[in-house]
Amino acid sequence: MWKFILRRFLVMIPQLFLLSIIVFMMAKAMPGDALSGQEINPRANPAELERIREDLGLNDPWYQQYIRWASNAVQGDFGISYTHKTPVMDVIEDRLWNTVFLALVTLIFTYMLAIPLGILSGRYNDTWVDKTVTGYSYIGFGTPIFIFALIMLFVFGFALDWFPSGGSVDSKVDEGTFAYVVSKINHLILPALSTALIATTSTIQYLRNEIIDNKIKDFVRTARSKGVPESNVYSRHILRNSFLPIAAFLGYEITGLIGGAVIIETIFSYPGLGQLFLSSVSLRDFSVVTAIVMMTGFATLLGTLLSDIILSAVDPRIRIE
Amino acid sequence: ACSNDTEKSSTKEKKGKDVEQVDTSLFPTKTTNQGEPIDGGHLTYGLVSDTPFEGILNKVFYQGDPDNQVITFFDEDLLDTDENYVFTNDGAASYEISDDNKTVTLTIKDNVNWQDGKPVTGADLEYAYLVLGSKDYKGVRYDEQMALIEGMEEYHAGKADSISGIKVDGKKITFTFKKANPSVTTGLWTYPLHKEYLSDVPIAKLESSDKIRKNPIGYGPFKVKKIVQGEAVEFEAFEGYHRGAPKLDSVTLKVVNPSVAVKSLENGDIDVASISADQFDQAKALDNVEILGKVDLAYTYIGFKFGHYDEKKAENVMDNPKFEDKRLRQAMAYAINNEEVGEKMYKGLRFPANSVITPNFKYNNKDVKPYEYDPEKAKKLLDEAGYVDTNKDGLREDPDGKEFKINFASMSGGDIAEPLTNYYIQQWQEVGLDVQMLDGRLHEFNSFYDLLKKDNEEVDIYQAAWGVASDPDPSGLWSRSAAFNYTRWVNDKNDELLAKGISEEAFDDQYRIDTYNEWQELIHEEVPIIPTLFRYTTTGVNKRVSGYDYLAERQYKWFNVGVTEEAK
Amino acid sequence: MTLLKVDNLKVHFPIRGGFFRRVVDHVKAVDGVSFELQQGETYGLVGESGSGKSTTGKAVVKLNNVTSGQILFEGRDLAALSRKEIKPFRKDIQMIFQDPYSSLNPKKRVLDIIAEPLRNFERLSPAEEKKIVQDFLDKVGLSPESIHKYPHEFSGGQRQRIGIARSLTLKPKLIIADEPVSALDVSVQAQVLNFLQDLQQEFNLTYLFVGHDLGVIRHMCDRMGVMYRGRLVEEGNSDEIYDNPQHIYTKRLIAAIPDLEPEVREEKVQLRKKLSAEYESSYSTFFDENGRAYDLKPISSTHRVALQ
Amino acid sequence: MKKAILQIENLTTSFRIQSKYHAAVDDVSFTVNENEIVAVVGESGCGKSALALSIMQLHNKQRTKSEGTIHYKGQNLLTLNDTQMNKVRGKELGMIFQEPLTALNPLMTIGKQIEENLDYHTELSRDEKKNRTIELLTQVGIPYPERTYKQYPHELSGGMRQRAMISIAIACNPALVIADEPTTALDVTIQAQILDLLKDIQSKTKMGIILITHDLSVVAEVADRIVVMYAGQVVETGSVKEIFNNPLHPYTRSLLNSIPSAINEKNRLHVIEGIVPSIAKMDRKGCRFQDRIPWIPKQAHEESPHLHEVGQDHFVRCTCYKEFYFQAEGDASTHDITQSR
Amino acid sequence: MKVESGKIIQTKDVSPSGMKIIWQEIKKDKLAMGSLIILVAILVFVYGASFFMDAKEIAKVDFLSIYMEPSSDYWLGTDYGGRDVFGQLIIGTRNSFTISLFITLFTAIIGLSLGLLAGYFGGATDNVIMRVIDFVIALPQLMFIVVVVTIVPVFNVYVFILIMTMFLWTGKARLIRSKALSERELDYIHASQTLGTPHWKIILFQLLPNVSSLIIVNFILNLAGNIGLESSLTFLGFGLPESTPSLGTLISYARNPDVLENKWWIWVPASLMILVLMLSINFVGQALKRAADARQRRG
Ligand SMILES: Nc1ncnc2c1ncn2[C@@H]1O[C@H](COP(=O)(O)OP(=O)(O)OP(=O)(O)O)[C@@H](O)[C@H]1O
Ligand SMILES: Nc1ncnc2c1ncn2[C@@H]1O[C@H](COP(=O)(O)OP(=O)(O)OP(=O)(O)O)[C@@H](O)[C@H]1O
Ligand SMILES: [Mg+2]
Ligand SMILES: [Mg+2]
Repeated sequence: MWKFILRRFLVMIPQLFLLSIIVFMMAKAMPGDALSGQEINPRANPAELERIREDLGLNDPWYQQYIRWASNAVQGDFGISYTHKTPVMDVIEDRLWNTVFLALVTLIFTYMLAIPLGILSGRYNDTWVDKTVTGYSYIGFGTPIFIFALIMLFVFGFALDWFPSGGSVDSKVDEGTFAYVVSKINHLILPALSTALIATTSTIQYLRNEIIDNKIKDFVRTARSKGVPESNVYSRHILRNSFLPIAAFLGYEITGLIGGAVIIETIFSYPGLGQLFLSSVSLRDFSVVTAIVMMTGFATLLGTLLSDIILSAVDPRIRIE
Repeated sequence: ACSNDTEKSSTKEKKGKDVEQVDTSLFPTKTTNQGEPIDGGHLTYGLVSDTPFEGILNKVFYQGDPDNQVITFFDEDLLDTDENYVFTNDGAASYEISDDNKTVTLTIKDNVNWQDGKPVTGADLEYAYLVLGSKDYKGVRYDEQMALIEGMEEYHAGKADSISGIKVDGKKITFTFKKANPSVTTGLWTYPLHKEYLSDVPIAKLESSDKIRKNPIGYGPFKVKKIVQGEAVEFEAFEGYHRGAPKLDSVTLKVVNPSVAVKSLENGDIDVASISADQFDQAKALDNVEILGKVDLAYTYIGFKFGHYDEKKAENVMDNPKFEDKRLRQAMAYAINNEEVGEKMYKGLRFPANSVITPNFKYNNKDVKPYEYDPEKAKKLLDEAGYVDTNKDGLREDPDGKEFKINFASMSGGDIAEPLTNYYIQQWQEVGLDVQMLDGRLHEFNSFYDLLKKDNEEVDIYQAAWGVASDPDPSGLWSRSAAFNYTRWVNDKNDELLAKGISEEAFDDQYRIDTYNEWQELIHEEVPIIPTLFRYTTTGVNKRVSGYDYLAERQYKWFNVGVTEEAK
Repeated sequence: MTLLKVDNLKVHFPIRGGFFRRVVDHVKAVDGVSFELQQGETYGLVGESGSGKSTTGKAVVKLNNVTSGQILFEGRDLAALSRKEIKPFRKDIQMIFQDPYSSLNPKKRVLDIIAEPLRNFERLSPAEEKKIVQDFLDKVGLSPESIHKYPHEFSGGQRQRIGIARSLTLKPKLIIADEPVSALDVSVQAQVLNFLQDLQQEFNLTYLFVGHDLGVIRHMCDRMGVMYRGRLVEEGNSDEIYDNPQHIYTKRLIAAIPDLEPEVREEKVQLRKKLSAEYESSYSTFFDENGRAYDLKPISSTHRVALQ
Repeated sequence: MKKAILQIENLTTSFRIQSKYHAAVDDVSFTVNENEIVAVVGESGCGKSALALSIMQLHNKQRTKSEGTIHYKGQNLLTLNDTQMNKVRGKELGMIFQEPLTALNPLMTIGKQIEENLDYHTELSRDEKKNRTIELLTQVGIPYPERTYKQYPHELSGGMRQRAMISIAIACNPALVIADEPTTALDVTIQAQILDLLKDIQSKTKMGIILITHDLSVVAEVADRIVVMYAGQVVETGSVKEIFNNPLHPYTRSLLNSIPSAINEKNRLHVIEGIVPSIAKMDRKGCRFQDRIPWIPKQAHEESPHLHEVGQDHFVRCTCYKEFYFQAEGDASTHDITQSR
Repeated sequence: MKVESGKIIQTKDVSPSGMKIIWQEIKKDKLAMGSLIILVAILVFVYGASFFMDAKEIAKVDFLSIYMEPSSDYWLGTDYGGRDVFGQLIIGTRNSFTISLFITLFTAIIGLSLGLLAGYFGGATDNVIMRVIDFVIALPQLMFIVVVVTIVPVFNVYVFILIMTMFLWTGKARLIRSKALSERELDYIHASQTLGTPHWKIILFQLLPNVSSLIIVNFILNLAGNIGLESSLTFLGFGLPESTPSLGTLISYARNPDVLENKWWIWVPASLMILVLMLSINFVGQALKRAADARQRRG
């Protein structure tokens, strides 16, 4: 098991290396740089801008910049953000946690919805319950998330005013207090719920199909032949097997949420990684852009690893030595 | 993330003169609420931005405008400006200019103290210069005017440890310039750094230090109490403020997304927030909010590409003959209807520009009229210039009978950008000019300026905007050597007038006004660019707020602002 | 005449593991098997599941890579030939597969299925091709109209016959039949077995018949080899092996065959019990310390047994 | 007279296919006695599994309909509701399935799957259950029961899995075990072991066994009585000796003749023409086997074939057996083993 | 020598050929049938109408008619540029569908080729292809797309299709690979190998037809999924230029709260169009899926 994990980490190294080169080259290929924004400021002195560029090494060929960057990056130093004037890791840290919390809460909501609905729909397939749930999941499938989120924001954030309409925490509460935690959660609910209500639909469908597939399996018949009551046939046999692929997707799901937070964070002005990424792209804050992409890439790799570990933990047939 | 200096402006002086297009009465600039501010009042300021603020809370270092909006609550410049944006002696310091116009002396008032109780001294301002000129300084605020201070260039080059042209004596500080420049009365850097507080941090580390980012100390009306990084700031009144205790007890600043700013105003979640054109109609309809407006220090224009920038000689070279004929340029100016663009697209928040100096400046030449929409005249000019449709495809060929295609580059951003661009193209096509959008799409900000800066040959004409500084001198954008002169237009007369505008004689205001009037006439006649639109900026203020003045610098004079009732 | 001579054939499959997915071990699926096939005879390979029967068969048609050993077909060593060089031999050696359902491409019509080998080796006009295919269909007892049908339109036995027709088109000399009837119902099984016998006579075919049903093997084969864990433990004429098994494994195998006579069943149960005990006690006389069967030793001119 | 455990009378089980019901088990009656193995034989698709599942009431209720009676200990199983049936299943009736790999839950240890049976039918404590499970594993001949208790199905060989399956079926000492092709997926050696094991267990517990198979030699090995099914119907039934020595129905005779065995060695095997009709397409009038013996004149068949008693406890459907003969075919004529004895 | 009469006996699951099964399955499923009718109607109308429409005319900015409510002149009102929303909806639907079609097509081609190669040959080929897939999957897609969009100088429908294809082929490749992997263990492939058929022929003529039903089903379901694809990018400001109207463009006008709240005619029809298209394609796809899988067939 540990060997397996270690090996996977070793395999990640070349992947990350390749990723970093691609990311770096792409970042450099974007027109303009962090100082371009100053070029429409008539008071800025072009010669001075050139001097700063030279100082920051922005005029060097990309591979020199890359080597410089990479040698620092392996030591955990992703450089200084030009727009934020502070080490990239500091900039990312707060945002990262916000995004991770958002992803986690979204995940919880997603499963809270998907599991009961998927079970109902799979167990009583082709009944009106199933049809309702399936109908919902089809509509979710066809609804662009941002429209839905905007509507949620306007209904619950403004019209009903149940939830805050932006930010990650109320500025009046103090860190470390209970009120702070409550406020954080309060800010998470609306974006998380909006994502979950849409994102859950695929999980529901998946679970439903799994259950329908599993309930005609031979071992279920065996269980029935033992006289296991129907409810236990479900809880002990069908559901456990149906959850397998979903559990295995957990890792991917988390990273998917982190990588895909861009839209929801933009709509809910939620200061997370996605939003930071977008603004860093438009401000050409390369150090931040590369760091975020590298981190999400790494997270994805971790997610796949996590998925594999979870799968091997829940499925005895897949054993990781 | 640009033009920090565009905010300073004034419109008053236009009153007496011809203001037929510029109706400043379109919007009030002050809150109408005359009520007595309540004690312990609290105000929520909406910082309208689609990204969090970066949190570099110092004018020397900050980069994006959101940070600047935060700074103005707790810090300020030493010199105030009048409606003509010229320095006055009403602020935290007074100033004097020597007879030879080369020396400026600032005297900081006695009651001006940092929020930790320490007095603000000349050494603090000197320290700001020492930081700005230092080679460890990575910001962009070291400008040409600073370089005019004696000894500054030496210091900047690392050849000197101090700046010989700056002398400090307690609360007094003197700047000596190598040559007299009228811009000194408008453009001098007067923002001090708390030397005692900050000097133990190396200059290279200042911008990332907690002293700037988390616990900034200013001498403005409010103290920073708490910062939620990027999202919100809690301020409390600074009782020792030099103009007297502020009328509010506390202020919350929080970032609101542009798309929900109006909604938040309506809800009363925030009291003050700027309003963009696309939400103007919605904001106007709110009855708990009044809308203040002013003319912005910026203009939009359509530029023609005349050549390229020669980096080695640091000079613009006019070597592209495509738009040589000024009748062609004039025709293109006549062909577009900016009146309608301002009215319809921008809901009256923009109006045709007559010049490249904004109308809230006294230097704006009111006698110059915008090119009015006149397609017939445009066609006539084109016919005269030889651009006629020889192959009857509905589009004009150039005088040699060859196809004449014009690539139009335009920048993305905001909903209106694309239809506006299309609209211009349509109108040019109506007079027979084959104008196409470059690459078929709008270009994102960075890409766009990359195209301009590198004089991409594909670009024939482009639409852009300049925010203008409080200093009226247009050399930075128009001179033969200016790298920002993206049209690469050079003209001897232009060079001569620009030099006159910052000569010693220009300390005489009327001389300067006359010079710039003449310059504007030149630009109008030559049309190296077509100035298209001036703009209003508007802000929504809850009706419970009193004492808020949206004009110019006073937009940020928060000490005077109060609320007359509790928030709902 | 010896048609096929398999000499000390080994097929090992790598097991990967460890840090860099290196090969840490091998499954010795076939581990030193030697036998000969005479022209026109049917040679059977029996043994329990996983004993390496199919692997041996597949090695002969080059579906598996041979680790070591020789496969001499008419004197040429197939094991040493590359995939390209083997092509001419493809005509001579054909295979019939176990599963009549998966061995026919469900998306192809019968014509295309049977003509596939023809198209690879001969340039024929569509009419000639059709004629040949219909001839063979006739031979295997299917109507000529069948060429336009799809495999799913046939029953299991009919499908198996289509597979056989396909393998016959090139007029092969040797046919490897890997459990050709074990997926079929008894009634259908009979049909296919009869048929294989008929064809053998008509075309003078040689069969390498792989199977685990000893009844079927005995019915079909002249000679047979018993495989156990990748090795042959006994080889000889079918009758010799059935009537006079020498190796303990063979004995157990034969005792396990259910009999159609209910009267003798008690005896058989007892026999099995006895053999099982014998197996435990005499293990070391039949297997070395690694559990590997010894090399074959002749005990008569035709009968060889793996003994110490 | 032996004690009857299960009495099936006129059982008809129909499946709904495109809104119509078609019988897969058609008017089947037979009895299973204590300490007796009744073998149900027939080709694939004859309705053997459908019969087994009807007894266990494991069909999907929405799509199947069962009529007739299945008497077990004085109650008609067909009238029981799910809860009542759950008390019977596992406890009184055990079932062994064909594919031991798919019939075992891949995520549960063998031990847990056996214990589950005890969970619902006994009051044993945790430890007692474990002990009983290990005892069962030992009983079915698993060499390391303690270890196997903790193993998952995929870690066992096919034979071991089938043994585990058997221990599930016999965990509560059921009166009747239904084994649906328990050895088809196994090697001959393992098959023999499993069959011996079943007999062995039976000799101790006196349970009745319904053994479903298509392999007549397996039947000859273990069964006491035979029920030959064709197209959902019982076509012949009788004791093993009777059927093997005096098979009458053309179907039974054909089956016996198609098996390669020591007796008909090297002879041509008999081939039954055609296939079992599918339940939806079947012609339910007349003798269902007549299409497969076309050389027998139509008149030989009954119009609505009944089971005729032809010997002690020996029943044959239809009268066609009287006229039946094997068709001589070409050169090598079929050697009819059924007549040779 | 005849062993048995030539009579062909039909097996129990008599199944007619591909198209027939599909058609029967769709006929049996009212939802799928309805969906198919709606889908065909929409597509015929949209492609037909857009043929007669002047795209230039629709993209023409007209200040006299900004934000007009639906009327007989403008069936679905106008947007802030005074452009006819109905016209944009027609052209937008056409564009969005075409884009989706091509993205699906290209990803299918790439996924199919690589998946078949990896699955058929296994071993080192499989390993290399799988590593590439692993790598592409590990890329944070949305972020990469955003960066790529800012890099490319010319951004139009073709480039957009290309960029999306770059990231979306992996799922298909994996799907095909696993199917091919299991398929190649089947004896008909072995048979072809022993019959001397070259690899490329086996892949093209034996393997491909057998993964085709999977591909078709996946193709249809992806086609549905990809219709909404461009809308979220447009929302983020990285979508197609407005001069190529798409459903995403129309929907993302709702970013402006004024439009969202008060100008439903701009974004609601486009949203509904996406919903209807996605659902109807999806329903047809589900029916195909059942047709492809005998176990699930309703017939
Ligand atoms: N491609 C392969 N990779 C690894 N191991 C293999 C491979 N093919 C076969 N084996 C192993 O080789 C051994 C022999 O397999 P083979 O298929 O020849 O057995 P068999 O005697 O034909 O059994 P069966 O009666 O089940 O068909 C088995 O242990 C099997 O697991
Ligand atoms: N759930 C079902 N729905 C519809 N038809 C069914 C169902 N189960 C079985 N059948 C049909 O009923 C008939 C009898 O099937 P059954 O499974 O009982 O056969 P069997 O004798 O057990 O065959 P095998 O030896 O293949 O297991 C077959 O024609 C089959 O197609
Ligand atoms: Mg095999
Ligand atoms: Mg069955």
